[in-house]
Amino acid sequence: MTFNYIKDLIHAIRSLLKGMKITLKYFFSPKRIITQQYPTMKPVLAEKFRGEVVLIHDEQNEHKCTGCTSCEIACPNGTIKIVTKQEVNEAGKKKKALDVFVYHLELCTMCGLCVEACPTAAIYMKNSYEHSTFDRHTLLRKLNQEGSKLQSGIE
Amino acid sequence: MTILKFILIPIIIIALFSIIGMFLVYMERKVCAFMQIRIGPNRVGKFGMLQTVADTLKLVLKENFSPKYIDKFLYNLAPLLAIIIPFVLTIPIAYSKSWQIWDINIGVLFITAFSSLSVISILIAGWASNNKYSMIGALRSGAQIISYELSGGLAILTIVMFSQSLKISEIIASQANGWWIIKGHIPVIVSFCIYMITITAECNRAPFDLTEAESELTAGFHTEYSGMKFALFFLAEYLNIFILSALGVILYLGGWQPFHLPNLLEFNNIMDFIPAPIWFFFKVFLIIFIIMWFRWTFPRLRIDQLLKLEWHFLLPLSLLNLIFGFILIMLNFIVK
Amino acid sequence: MNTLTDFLTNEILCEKIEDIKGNFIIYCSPEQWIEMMSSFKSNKFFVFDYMYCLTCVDLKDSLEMNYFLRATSTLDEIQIKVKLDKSNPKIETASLHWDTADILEREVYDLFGVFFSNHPNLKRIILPEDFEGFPLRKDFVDPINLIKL
Amino acid sequence: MYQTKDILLSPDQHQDGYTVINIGPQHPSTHGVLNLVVTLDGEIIKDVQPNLGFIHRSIEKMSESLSYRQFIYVTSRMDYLSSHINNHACCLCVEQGLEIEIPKRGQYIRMIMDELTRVSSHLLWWGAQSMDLGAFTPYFYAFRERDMITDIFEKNCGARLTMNYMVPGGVMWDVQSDFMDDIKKFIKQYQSRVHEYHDLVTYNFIFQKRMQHIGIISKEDAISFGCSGPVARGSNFRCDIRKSYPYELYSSLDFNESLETSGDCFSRYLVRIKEIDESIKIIEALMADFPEGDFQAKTKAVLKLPKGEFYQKVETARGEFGVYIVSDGGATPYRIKYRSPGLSNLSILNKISQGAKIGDLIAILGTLDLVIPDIDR
Amino acid sequence: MGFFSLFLMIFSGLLFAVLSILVSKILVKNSTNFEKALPYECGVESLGILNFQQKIGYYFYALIFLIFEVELIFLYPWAVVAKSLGFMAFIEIMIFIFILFLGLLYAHKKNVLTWN
Repeated sequence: MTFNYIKDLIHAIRSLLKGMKITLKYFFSPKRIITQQYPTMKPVLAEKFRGEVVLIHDEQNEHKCTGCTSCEIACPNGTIKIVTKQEVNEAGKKKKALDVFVYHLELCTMCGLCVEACPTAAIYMKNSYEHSTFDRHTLLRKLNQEGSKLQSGIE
Repeated sequence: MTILKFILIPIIIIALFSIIGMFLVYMERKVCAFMQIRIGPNRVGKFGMLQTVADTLKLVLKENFSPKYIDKFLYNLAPLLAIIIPFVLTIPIAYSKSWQIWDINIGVLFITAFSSLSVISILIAGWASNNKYSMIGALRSGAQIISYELSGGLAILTIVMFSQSLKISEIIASQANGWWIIKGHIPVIVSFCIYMITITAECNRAPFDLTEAESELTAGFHTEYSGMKFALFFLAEYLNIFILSALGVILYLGGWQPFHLPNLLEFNNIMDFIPAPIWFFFKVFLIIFIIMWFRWTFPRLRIDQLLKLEWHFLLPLSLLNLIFGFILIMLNFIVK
Repeated sequence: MNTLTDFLTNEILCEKIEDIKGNFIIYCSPEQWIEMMSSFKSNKFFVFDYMYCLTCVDLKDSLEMNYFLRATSTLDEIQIKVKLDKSNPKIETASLHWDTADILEREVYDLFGVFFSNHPNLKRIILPEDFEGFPLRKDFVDPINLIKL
Repeated sequence: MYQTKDILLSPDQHQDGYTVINIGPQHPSTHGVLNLVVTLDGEIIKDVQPNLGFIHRSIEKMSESLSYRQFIYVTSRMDYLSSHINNHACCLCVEQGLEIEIPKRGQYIRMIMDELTRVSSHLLWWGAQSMDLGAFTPYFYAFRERDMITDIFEKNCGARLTMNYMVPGGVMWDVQSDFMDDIKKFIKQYQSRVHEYHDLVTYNFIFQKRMQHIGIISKEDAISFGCSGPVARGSNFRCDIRKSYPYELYSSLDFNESLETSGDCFSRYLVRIKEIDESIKIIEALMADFPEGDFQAKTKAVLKLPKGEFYQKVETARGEFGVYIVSDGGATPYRIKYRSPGLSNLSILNKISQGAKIGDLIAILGTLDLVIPDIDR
Repeated sequence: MGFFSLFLMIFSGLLFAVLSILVSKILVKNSTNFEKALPYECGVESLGILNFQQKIGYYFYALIFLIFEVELIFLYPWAVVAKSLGFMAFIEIMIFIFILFLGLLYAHKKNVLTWN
């Protein structure tokens, strides 16, 4: 019994000292510090990171959205609302076209299903992350830029 | 002259304690940060030095709130009691040869006696808060602190026996030819280990922080305290650590005396060049570092394990240690 | 008594047994379910001692309790369906045979309003005490949190 | 003095000397908004009654109004620490109804992601468990390693926690080119540091004393209470779905089911530690013959399951997760039931914590590894 | 300094505490409501009585502590003069410690020292 008592004691002290060795090792090696100084050192997020939905515009201010509303249907929580208008093209034919691409960032859960559903790859999810604001109404966005047009050749 | 003294000493002590309290909080945060591979406070001031000042300001500016269903008198009394104790305990501490308020002839006994009062403030706080977590925390601390008092007292007794005095100045003087810990007597080393464990428990520090036990009782006995009253508890905890570590330095590490090696006159002269208070504070913070090191390494003990450690291990061990030390004295092994 | 099929057809008193790709679905009435429970636990070869799922389905005209049982020794699985009257859904508790049914039945009681007789602790578990209605039933309409998309 | 309401108290709780105390919902060690009504005799626990529903979002009802593609994303929000595996179960269930063959590469990616999720979940648990017991430092060490996995997820799946990477038919997109290197880097780093973890926590005397002989679950209880995952495997109950009902390619893989016999908190701890090693073994085996080819099978734009019932179970980090879909042939499921491991594991808490102390309750609660959204759903 | 320092320190401690509380009282406005004034119990209303009775276990520890603390106080004067008193005093103090040690053993046998 006495033997076990002492054996236990020695084992206990050894195990505790081992743990103390590790914390001391980290205490004296500041190189291992992993803290990222967030506001001063902004992290670079991965390309694929889903931050917000963005409608791609090229240099001629043209986008690829035909207003087919498949992203609106694919969205689980009504984040996207597409308003269409009737447009007359050069041939004189009437055609449905995008008027306003409404995007509720405050409802978005970043699931990426809209991007999957888009047949023309008009939208993608940007890797931005600083979305917090004091007023939730600023999160309601219109994604198509002023005066933007549909790229030619996209049906 | 004496009147000036009576005005100066409180001011000096209040200033010293405020600075020590703030520095200890800063030190704790930095120590734990480095052990946890973090940086710790680094925004306010250079290396975050002013972080604790900012925190104190925040605590002062916090609402002085007290809940409704409390015992008003006791609730307000507890933090006052908690903060008075370290102030009283500082009386016999010798920061340097002459920097001592009162070299009372029972200095060590004085500290052990008054430090045990801290449990009363915790019990009052826990009872007056009218909160279950506080109550459980307070009762735990009651069992814990009084238990660890015993082995702490016995550990101190070993040194008292060796230096044959209770007077702080004489205990320090007995170490003029070498600190007790360096003289290498086995009873002293054992009693130093017991003393380290005991002050960790007496100050309610992890792994013995059952009174607070964040993951069990949310905040333990000070659950219902906020603002400045909480700050007083917080400060008192750190000041208690400081005082008890200072006592440890006085007992085992030669107080304010510089580090000397025998037969190395050159080295000893260089050591003497460093002022005594710096030596004292350096040693105190070394001990405090060890206590912090405990906290950020070990998990918390359970209440029964805590009491078992005291009553089944530390108390018999310290009693035996005392007897062993006395036998050594009797056989004249101790070089006086 | 060698195969599960034999066991089920001979020992178990029920309305219908379906075999869909090795998954046995047993249809029975609430009365038969009481007898069935003890025979699942007490027989020698197929001890269905592990209830891995318990749920209810609202079939518009009736409620259907679904018990998913597994025999941990042979890894056989069966599913038992018990039809309940929607106006007064009441069934014998399974918590005396499978302890896990205790908490699962409380959930069903809370969300479907099925009453489990002889349940040791049939109290609400998820919804507040004063909540009215049974949210997982098909005819439930929540006037407060209704979001129309 | 203030007297509180006596609602919810049974007569025996009023007995002299008994204290009724709420642990949770605003408590550091319930890991979420779980409320436990604990009856105490001094420090000894007499009774624990869980009180759920603080974050009940009725995901089952929500899923009924979502299409078969959409409802998968909701499941990442249930057990958010094994969101990949939850998504996987839903995808498998839908695929079972549609009878789609998934390309090899898709299956491999799915399984690697599953195992990475398991490792990351167990690492987080390891840190949180030490924190519950009062040691704060291991938490940060665990997060350092876990962050490498979440970085892999972020790079390849587009999110760090709620992935929604798996879709019916495979995965959403292909993995990045440095996928393999990242995982190899993680495994190398983890294996070089794991001995520190053991020195700091596993072999620590105080830690062992806090965990051993506490909250003992017998094998019979584990079966009867429907426990699964590491909680049940700590009691020597073979319940690994990957072994007993293999899905995907688990039947062709060589790995051990980690088992412990004593059934106390420490054995549950050891099971999880072993499981990390097993998962790494699986990942290494999968990476050795990672196939080229398609990552997603062709599916229709609108998925419609045939009329009938489908049940699919997988092994998450917490235990057996099941999806039960009742389909009426429409575009949305008629009824969905999620069998969450947490609810069954929670139900045993009252039984095993009786007679323990408050500190033990925290340790037991920790080793049950509850994720509250998974219980409430 | 003498005993006066004791009162001086008590006074300065009080001064420090009262001053800091006063400053915060002056600077900060108080507000309260019913919910805020309730005792904290993890965010839900507390159940049952609050100033409950506690176990006798704590009381036992206090009793044993008292005995040993008295012993400790007796040991202090002995320890100071231990060397000069010599061997006889040591024997006497040994008997003293031994009797108390028996008390500890008795308490241990009675399972007072194990928490249950």
